[in-house]
Amino acid sequence: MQVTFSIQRYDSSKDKKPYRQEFKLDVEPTDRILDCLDRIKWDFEGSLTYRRSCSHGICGSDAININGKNMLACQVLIQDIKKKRIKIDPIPGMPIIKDLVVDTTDFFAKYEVVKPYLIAKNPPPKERFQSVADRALIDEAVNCILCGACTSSCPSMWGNPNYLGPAAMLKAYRFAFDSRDEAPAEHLEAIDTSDGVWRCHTIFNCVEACPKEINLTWHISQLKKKMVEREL
Amino acid sequence: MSYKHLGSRNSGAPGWLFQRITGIVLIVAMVGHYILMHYTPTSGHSFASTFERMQNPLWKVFYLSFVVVGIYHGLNGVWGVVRDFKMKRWLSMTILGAMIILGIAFAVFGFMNVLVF
Amino acid sequence: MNFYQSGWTKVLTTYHRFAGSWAWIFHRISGLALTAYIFMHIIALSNLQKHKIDGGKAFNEEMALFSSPFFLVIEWLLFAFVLYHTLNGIRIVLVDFANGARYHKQLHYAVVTIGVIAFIAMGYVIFSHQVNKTVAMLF
Amino acid sequence: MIHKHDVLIVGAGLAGLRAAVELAGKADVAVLSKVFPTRSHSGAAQGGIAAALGNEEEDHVEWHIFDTVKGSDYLGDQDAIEMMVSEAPEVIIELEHMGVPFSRTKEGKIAQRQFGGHTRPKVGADGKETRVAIQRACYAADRTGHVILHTLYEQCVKHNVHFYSEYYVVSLIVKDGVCRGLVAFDIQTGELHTFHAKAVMFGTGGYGRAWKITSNAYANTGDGVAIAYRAGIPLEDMEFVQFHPTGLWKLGILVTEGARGEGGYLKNKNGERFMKNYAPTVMELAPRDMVTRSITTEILEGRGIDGKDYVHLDLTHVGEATLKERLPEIIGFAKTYVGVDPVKAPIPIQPTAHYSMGGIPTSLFGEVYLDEKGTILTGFYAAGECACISVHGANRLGTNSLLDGVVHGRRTGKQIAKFLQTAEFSELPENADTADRARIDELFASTNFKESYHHIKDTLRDNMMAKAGVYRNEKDLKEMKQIIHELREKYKNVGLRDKSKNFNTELMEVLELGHLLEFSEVVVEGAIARQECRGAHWRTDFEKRDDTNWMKHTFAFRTEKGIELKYKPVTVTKYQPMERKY
Repeated sequence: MQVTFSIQRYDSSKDKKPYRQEFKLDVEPTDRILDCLDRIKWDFEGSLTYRRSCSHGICGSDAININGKNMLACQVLIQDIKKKRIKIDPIPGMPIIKDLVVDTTDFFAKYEVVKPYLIAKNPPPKERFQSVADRALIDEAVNCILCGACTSSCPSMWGNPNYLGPAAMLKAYRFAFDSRDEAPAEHLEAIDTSDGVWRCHTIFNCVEACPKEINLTWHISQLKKKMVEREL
Repeated sequence: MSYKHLGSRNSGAPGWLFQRITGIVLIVAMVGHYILMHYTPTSGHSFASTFERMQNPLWKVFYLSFVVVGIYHGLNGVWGVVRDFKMKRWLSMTILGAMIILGIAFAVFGFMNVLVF
Repeated sequence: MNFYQSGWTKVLTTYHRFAGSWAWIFHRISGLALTAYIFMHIIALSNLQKHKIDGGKAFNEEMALFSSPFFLVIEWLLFAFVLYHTLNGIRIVLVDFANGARYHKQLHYAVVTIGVIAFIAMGYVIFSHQVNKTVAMLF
Repeated sequence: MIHKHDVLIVGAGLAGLRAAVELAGKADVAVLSKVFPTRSHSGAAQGGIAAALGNEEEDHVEWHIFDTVKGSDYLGDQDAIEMMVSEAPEVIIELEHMGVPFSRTKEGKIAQRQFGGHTRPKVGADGKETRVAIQRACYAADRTGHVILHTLYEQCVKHNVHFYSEYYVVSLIVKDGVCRGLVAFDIQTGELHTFHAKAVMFGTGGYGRAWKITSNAYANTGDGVAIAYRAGIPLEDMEFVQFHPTGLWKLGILVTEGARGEGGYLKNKNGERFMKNYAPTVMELAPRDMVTRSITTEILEGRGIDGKDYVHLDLTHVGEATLKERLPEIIGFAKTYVGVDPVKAPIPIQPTAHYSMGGIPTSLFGEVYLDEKGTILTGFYAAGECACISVHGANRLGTNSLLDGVVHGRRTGKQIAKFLQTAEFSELPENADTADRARIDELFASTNFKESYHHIKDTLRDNMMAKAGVYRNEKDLKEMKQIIHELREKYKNVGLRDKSKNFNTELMEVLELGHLLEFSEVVVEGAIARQECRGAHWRTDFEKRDDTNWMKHTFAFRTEKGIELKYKPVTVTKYQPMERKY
C-alpha cells in the first residue's frame, strides 16, 4: 500500500527555517517507520538524517515525533498508524541539529544533576542483599533507555526549558528508592527546586510517550510524597 | 558536571501540599455555599437573609476563611502557571510582589464585606 | 550553528493532546477564570458595605439583576468551571496521594461523565425556578 | 585539531566503560563512541551474565571452566578461560556494588537462571555420570545488558570520565611498532580531529552487520576490527561467527536464550520438540551452535512451520506470571513486531547472526599481538567482542559475552594503568590525518552517484547469509570471495549525495561499508582454509572436527598480495579434546 511521508527538514549549518518534504512510498503494513526512513534515505534523499542503532527499542536513539506523538521509529509499524499520511518531525522542545537529529546536551546535563549513581560506601564482601519486594520498587524505573521522548513531550518543559523533566526525575527515583542507596537525600535535594519536581503538573504526556511503558507520573508522585515527608 | 540552572533551592513542598489541602477545604466550603444559595434561590440571595445569617459569628468565620483560602488557592495557582515559564528573576519577583499586594488588598476588601455587619 | 527550536505555542498546538493534557488545559483555564471570578465576586458584594446607609437596597437591586435569565445562563457556565475544577481537583489529589496515576485515564473519563450529569442537573435546579415562575405567570 | 589524553578508549560498551571506570582518577582517560554511550549494543544483551556464585544451587568455578572449554569446541585457550571464569564471581559482586539492579532470590541474593551449555555433573541411577543444566546466569529480568551498561555509564558520570560522544574513529596512528593515537571525525560538525595518547584501547564490538539476518545494531559494522586490520594488525579466528538460534522471524531481533532457560520449547511444524533428536540430555539448553544447526536442519528438511524458514519457540506452558516477571521485553518484542502474545501463542523464530568470536588477537591482559608468535604492539589494547583472547573458541556460551566484556575491560584497564606508570607520549607523526582527510574530501567532492552504497551493502549481506552462514561449503565460499571482490571494485565509485558536513550519516554509512567489505573477505578466506567442522564453523563438505590438523587459531594478515593466513596452536592445560555430546 502507498503511504505519504511528510518529513520536516532542517540543516542547522545552512537553513534559516525548517521546511517540509514529502515522499510517497510503497510499504508493507508490518514495516517499521525506521525501515521506511532507511528506504527514503537510501533510494531518494541521501541527506535525510536521523539517529538509529539497535532497531528494536532498547538503545533509545531514534525517538521522533510521528503524527504529533513522540515515539521510537523502530517500535512503530505502519499498521499501528491508522493514517495514509504520516507526519514526521524531530522531538519537540530540543534544538534541531539536522532533520530528525536533536541536540541532547541539555537533556543529559539534567540527567547528571540528580547524581545518577548509587551512593553507598563500605561494600560487604558478598553482594548487598535486597529483598524481592525492594527490587520490585525500582523495577519499572531501571527500564529507562534515556531516549528523551518523555522529557520532550512535557508541556512544562516547553514553557520552561530549565525544568529537569521526567527522565531525570525517574533517575532520581531509581536511586532514591533503591534500598541499597545510603543517601537518598542527595538525589532528592537535586530535584527539590523550582525547576525540579514541582514543575510536574501530572499532565501524563510523558506516560503516553514512553516507549518502555513506564508510568513516569506515578514515580514522580512518589517523589513528591517523599519530599513532603522530608520537608514537613 | 552540574547543570547550569539548578533553580532556586527553596523547596516547593509546602506550596504544593497547601494547594491540595486548601483545594479540599474549598470543595467542602463550595458545596455548602452552593446548597445555601440555590436551595432557596429567591430568599437566599436577599439582603434580609444575608443580614440574618451574618449575625451568627460562625457564619462570619466561615466567610472570612472562605475569602482567605480562596484567594490563596487562586493566586498560588496563578503563581504556579507563571513559574512554568522561563523568565528573568526580576520579572518573576515583580509578578509575585504584585500578586501578593493584590491578594492582600482583596482579602481586606473581602473582610470589609463580611465585617460590616 | 544556529540550532532551531519551535516556540512554546507552536509545540503546544501541534503536539497530540491526550486525556491528561486536556485535563491539564481545562484545569488551568477554569482555575484562572475562577481566580478572576473571586475578585469580581468580592467587588460585587461590596454593595453590602452600603447597608448601613441604604438598608440593603443597592444589594437587593443587584441581586435582582443577577436573577435575570441572562445572568442565570452566566451562573450556569460559572458552575461548569467550578464543577470541572472541583472534580479534576479530586482527580489530581487521587493521582498525587492514592494510586491514581495508574488509572489517570479512567479517572478523567469519570470526571467528564460525572461533570456532564451534574451540569445538566444544575441547569434544572437553576432554571426550574425560572420555569415555575413563567408557568405560574401564564396560568 | 589535536587532543591529548593519557588513554583513549574507543567504544562505550561494557568493555570500554569498565576499563574507563578502572582508569578513572588514575589517568586522564577519554572515551570515544560513535553513538551516545548508553546506546551501545551491549545494552541489548538480555539473558544474563555467568558466574559460579552458587546462589541457587551448588556450583564451582571448575564446572564453569569445563563448560566454557567444551562449549568452545576446544578451540578456546584454556589459560584465558581459566582466568576469566575464576574472576567472574568477584567481578559480578563488584558490579552489584556499583549498583546493578540484579533480580533477586527469595533470600535477597543475586538470582540465577539456566542457560544453554551451562551444566553440572549428575550421577544417574545407573551409576553413570551425565551433565544436566545448572542455574548459573545472573540476570535482571531480560535486560541484563541494559542495566549493566547503564550502571557503568553512571559510574563514569560519577568519576567524571571525559566522553567524546558521536565521534567516529577512522584510523589508528601506528608508527615503528608503537600506537600513538587515532584520527576521528566529530559526526556533529564533520571536523576531523587527531587524538594523541600514550595508550589506545578498542572495545568496539562485533561485526554481525555483515549478515542479512542479525541481532546486531546498525552500529555493529566491525569498524574497530577493520581499522586495526588496516593498521597492520592480524585478525584471529574471523571465520567463527555465532548464529543465535532464536531471532524473531525475518527481523533477527534477539529472543534471549533465557526464554529456553525458563523452560521454553522449540517445536517444528509437527509440534515435535525436535531437540530430543540432537541433544537428548539438555534438549533446548544445548550450546548455541548445536541448537542453531538443529533448527536450520529442520527448516532445510522441510519441517519449518508451514514449510517456511522458521520454527516455533513455545512459552505458553511457562505461565503468565513467570513470563511477565522474567521476560517482559520478549513479550513486548513479540507483540510489537510479529503480533504474537507469547503467553498465548508460540513465537516464530529463526537463527540470526549474533556474536563474533574472532577479532583482534590479544594477550591475557588485552595487549594486542602483531603476529602469531606473540609480538606485542606497544600502546594498543583491545577487549570485549572486538578482541579474540580467545575465551570463546569456536562457539561462545550464552552469558559468557557480558562476562568477557566486563572481566577483560577491567583487566585491560588495570594493565593500561600499569603501562602508564612508565609510558611517555611518543611523538605524533606529521600529518597523521592526511590520508583520511583526502579520503573524506574525495567523497565530498564526488559529483556523481554511480554506485549506491546501500545496494552494495545489501548484496554483501544477502550473500554472506546464504554462502557464509550456518552451513558452509567450499563452492559457496569461493563464490562469496568473488562477489566481495566485485563489490570492492564497485565500492571505489561510491559517492555522497549529502554534501553537508553537519551530522552527515551518509558519510558514516559509506565508511562503514568499507569496513564491512574489508573484514568479510577475511571471514571468507579463513572459512575456505579451515577444512573441518568446529563450533560455529560448519562445513558440509567435511564430516567432523579434525583435532590433529586444526587445533589452531587462524591469523589473517593484510599484505600487498592479499590475505595471508598463519596459524597458532591452541593453549591446552587440563582438558583434552573429546567428543562434544549433550
